[in-house]
Amino acid sequence: MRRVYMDNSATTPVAKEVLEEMLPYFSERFGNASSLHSFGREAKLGLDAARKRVAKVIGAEEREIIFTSGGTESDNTAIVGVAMANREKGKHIITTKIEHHAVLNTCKFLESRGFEVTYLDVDKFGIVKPESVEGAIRKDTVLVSVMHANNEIGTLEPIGEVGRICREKGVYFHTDAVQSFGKVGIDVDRMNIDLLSMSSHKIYGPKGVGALYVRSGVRMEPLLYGGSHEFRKRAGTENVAGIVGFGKAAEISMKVMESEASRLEKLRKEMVKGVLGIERSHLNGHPEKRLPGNAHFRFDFIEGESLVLRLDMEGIAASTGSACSTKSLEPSHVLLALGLRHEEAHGSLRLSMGRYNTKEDVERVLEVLPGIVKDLREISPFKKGYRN
Amino acid sequence: MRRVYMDNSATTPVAKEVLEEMLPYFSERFGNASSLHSFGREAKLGLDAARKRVAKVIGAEEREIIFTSGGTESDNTAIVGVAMANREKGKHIITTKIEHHAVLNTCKFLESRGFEVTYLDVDKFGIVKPESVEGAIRKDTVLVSVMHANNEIGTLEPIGEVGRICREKGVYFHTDAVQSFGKVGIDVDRMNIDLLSMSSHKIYGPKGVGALYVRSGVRMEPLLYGGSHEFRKRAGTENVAGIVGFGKAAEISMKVMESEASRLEKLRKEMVKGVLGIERSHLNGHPEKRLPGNAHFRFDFIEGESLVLRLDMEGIAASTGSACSTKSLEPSHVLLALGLRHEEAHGSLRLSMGRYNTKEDVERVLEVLPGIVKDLREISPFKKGYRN
Amino acid sequence: MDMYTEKVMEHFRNPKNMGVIEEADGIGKVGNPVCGDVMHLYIKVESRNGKDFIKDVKFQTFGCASAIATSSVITEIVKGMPVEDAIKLTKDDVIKELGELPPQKVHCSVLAIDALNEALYDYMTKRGMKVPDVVRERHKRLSRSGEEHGH
Amino acid sequence: MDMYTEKVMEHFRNPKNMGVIEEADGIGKVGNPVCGDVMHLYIKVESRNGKDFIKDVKFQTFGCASAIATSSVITEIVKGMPVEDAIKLTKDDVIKELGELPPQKVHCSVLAIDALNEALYDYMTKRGMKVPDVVRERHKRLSRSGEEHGH
Ligand SMILES: Cc1ncc(COP(=O)(O)O)c(C=O)c1O
Ligand SMILES: Cc1ncc(COP(=O)(O)O)c(C=O)c1O
Repeated sequence: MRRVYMDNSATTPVAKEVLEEMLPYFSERFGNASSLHSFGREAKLGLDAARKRVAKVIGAEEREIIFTSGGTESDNTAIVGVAMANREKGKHIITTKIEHHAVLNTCKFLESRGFEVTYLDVDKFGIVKPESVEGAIRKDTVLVSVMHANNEIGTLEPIGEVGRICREKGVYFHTDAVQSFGKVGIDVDRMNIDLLSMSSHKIYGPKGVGALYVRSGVRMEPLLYGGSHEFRKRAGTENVAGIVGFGKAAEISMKVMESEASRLEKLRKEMVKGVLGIERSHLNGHPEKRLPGNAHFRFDFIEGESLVLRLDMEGIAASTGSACSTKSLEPSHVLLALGLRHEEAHGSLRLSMGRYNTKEDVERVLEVLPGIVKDLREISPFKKGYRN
Repeated sequence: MRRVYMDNSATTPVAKEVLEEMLPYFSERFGNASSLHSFGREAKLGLDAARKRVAKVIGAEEREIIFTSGGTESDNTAIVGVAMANREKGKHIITTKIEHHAVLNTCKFLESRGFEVTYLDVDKFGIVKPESVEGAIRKDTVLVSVMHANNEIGTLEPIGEVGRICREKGVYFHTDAVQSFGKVGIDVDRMNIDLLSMSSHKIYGPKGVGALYVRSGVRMEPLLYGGSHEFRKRAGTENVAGIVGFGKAAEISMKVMESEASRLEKLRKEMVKGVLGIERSHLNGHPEKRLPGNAHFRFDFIEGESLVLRLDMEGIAASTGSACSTKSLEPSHVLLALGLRHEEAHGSLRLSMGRYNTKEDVERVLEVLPGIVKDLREISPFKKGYRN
Repeated sequence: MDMYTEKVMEHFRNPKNMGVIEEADGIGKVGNPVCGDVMHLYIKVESRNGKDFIKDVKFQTFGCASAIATSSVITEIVKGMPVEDAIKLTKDDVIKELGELPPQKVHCSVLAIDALNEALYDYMTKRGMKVPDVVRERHKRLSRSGEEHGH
Repeated sequence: MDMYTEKVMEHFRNPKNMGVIEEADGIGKVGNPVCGDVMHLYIKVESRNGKDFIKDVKFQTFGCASAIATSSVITEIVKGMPVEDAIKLTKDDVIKELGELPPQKVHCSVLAIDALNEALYDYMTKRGMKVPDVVRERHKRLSRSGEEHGH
């Protein structure tokens, strides 16, 4: 059966060029980048080149890039690191209700340590109002964390404006750009970003690698203690092969960013048009201000997991929202924050398209999806409306 | 020039069989292990198989293995996680003066958070006395952390006895087994170990992957918050390819453990015999109770970095001690803990042999080392003794 | 390990006995769309030699794969079963039939048992029969809180 | 970026002017084995047309690659140089000659300047010459603490 992968927001395959660039670093240029000898120096060269490539995508300096084990570690490091290093100034943090769990659960952890967190509302498209950030900033606010692109519904947040407000108020601004990095233009200076999280496996690089941008001069504690790696901001023997792959993936993403964005937008529009042809289906998120490849729907009277598994039986890989929450019973916190009712939030489907998706993939989904929705509605007790 | 890699304690090349097993997970079985669809399930299968393999090496249950980004993260998670989760019981931790910085600096961090840490002395071979652990345990002690094998001098610690004491006293016992895992037999039950750190890149697996064994029932907070990965003990999309590689590396290590140990011990003895033929050279660490492949020396009147760089000029990769501290000016804390004077501690050389080293490698080192030592002593103002 | 056993997936792929029995003798409706699962169970009962048998059974379910699979499997288990035996079924019978359910999905098997209970209760009270204690107790618990169904 | 520049490695590989001048006019000994670097600098001075020149210079060094390289390079810089110019040298002259030094190794260049200073001080006081302020100050600082040499 022809398989169609439409879950590029969960993760992506490693690009051929990326893997090729990584390969020599496993068994030949395998040295520890901290070692003095030639094996170590070869590894260090790979590390430095990758740092340059990643920095370039967001307009940063090389020494402002810290490599981590992924987006989750980057988020944790930024939030815990800044909160703890600046707790003399205050213990208040501002974020939104639609952040990834790597941000939300880290904030919850800080609440258990005496911090106070404001979770800002979003509108029905999932957009946070910059004025609400402004209104929430207090004297004791040490950090604002607003994501760039939401991982479920794809909505793009006005981080440039949020950044400007934070700079004016003298508060550090972190953005989780795991979903947007390499897909949407970012300039840390123009957008007044102090800390920014990235992850390699969302842009056709290997899993287990990420980076955190930390503007020079930002006060931050490390999360991992040990040797003096990564400018003393993140200890641990560097994952050289992985980092080299991430660097290459970042470079490619930047090169194809514009052409891919317009190509994926076209595919998405086709997908949205086709899916909304199914009765009682709805698009979640903003119709325009969203990641190019993200299409997120809900279907009345049926439940998302069934939908995903039925699509899987047809060889189509999709998701209900974020991969991390697939095994939880809770409906998505993001959909609830949009104002959807629980029963509506249960019927969601995310089709996230990426570099290797084609028009044929979209057509294939549109060919099988209506029948599956119909089938599941057949089994459903709610053919005409929710009632018990 | 023929290159000889003798820095296997710093890191190792990825074994051919390991890389082969990893390859399909980059671009084919690339799914997010948390995803419901077939791509996700394929990844999950790889993850589960690796967990089984790693667990087997130390006699653990699968659910007691948490994959991390490396030894440093494992050490940090164990120490911070247990300390924070049990701080109602007490705020005292016991460790030794010769731990890796991933343990020592994490303990220092906890000191800044109100914990009290006892750093135990070691004897001149680097061995900690079990009685000193027993004597240091107090009512408010929540954790004892004693490494299994020292990364610089290779000394093996009596962790079985330490474990027994901790179990009797009802105190959690963590051991940093990054250097011994897969090289020396470990049984977490027999040795009464509650937490144990491992790292893939020390056993011919990829960098950026490690694991932490956490005995069922041990109270520990996570270090990374986010999705509900790794039994809710470590968030972040799993590095499936890396973990699969680590699993394979663990399996191979177990299979060849005994034969490699005796082969490396032979090489080491040859090396030690040859090197001690150089006048005013000394072996550091215990003559017998040490990692099979670790040979660690010091040479009067010369400095370690010069030695390493001169060996590098001859194509021989070695180190002064731990890779992480190569760029620091401080003499090794381990050597000082043995009772060596600063000037003695500066003249150290670690030759750590591994799976790919041969008799010829040892011979090559013994061919060039005496001349280099002689040369450096020529330049040294201390030809006859230290004086200023 | 896959999340679901092959048996669960089989029932999910090809659910048995789905639909409505228009003139049902008993109907059981449990679950809540807010929680993501709702199950409706319809039974038709027949008496033979003074013994009640479940002659026919159908379901409608809104929910995840395991909710659908447990619905399907409970209909297969009870079809043709004496009512007195059906009363004694527990979630473990459902799980055993499916091989295994992931821990966070065990509540689906409870839901299926609850739906059966409600259909039996409905049938018995409509007929003016004496309702056995176990069925009555379960019914009381379920009607106390429409939202609680075991998780 | 490699830790050391090619120039540093060149001097490390083939250090110039190593050894002892038996009948030196000035000897400078700085550093401390406890800290891992010790430098001994020997100079031979010659007067020509009323001007003092460093005619010959040799070193002995215990230390890392950059300590050895800076020792070698300082001997190259000062060999044949008028004493009045040698006095004015700073660590930046050493670093410039080597291209660059890693931040944690900059102290080695200070060490080399210190050794030169001490050799010049030794030479001047032995000859009963007036010691310029800059040399005297540096000497004072160095003799106050044998262990401090810039890091
Ligand atoms: C918005 C967002 N933040 C953080 C993460 C976590 O990144 P990682 O999976 O690399 O830990 C993800 C993806 O999982 C994400 O989509
Ligand atoms: C004893 C010991 N502990 C911890 C570590 C840290 O492990 P990693 O490099 O995987 O972070 C190392 C090696 O660097 C080590 O030798």
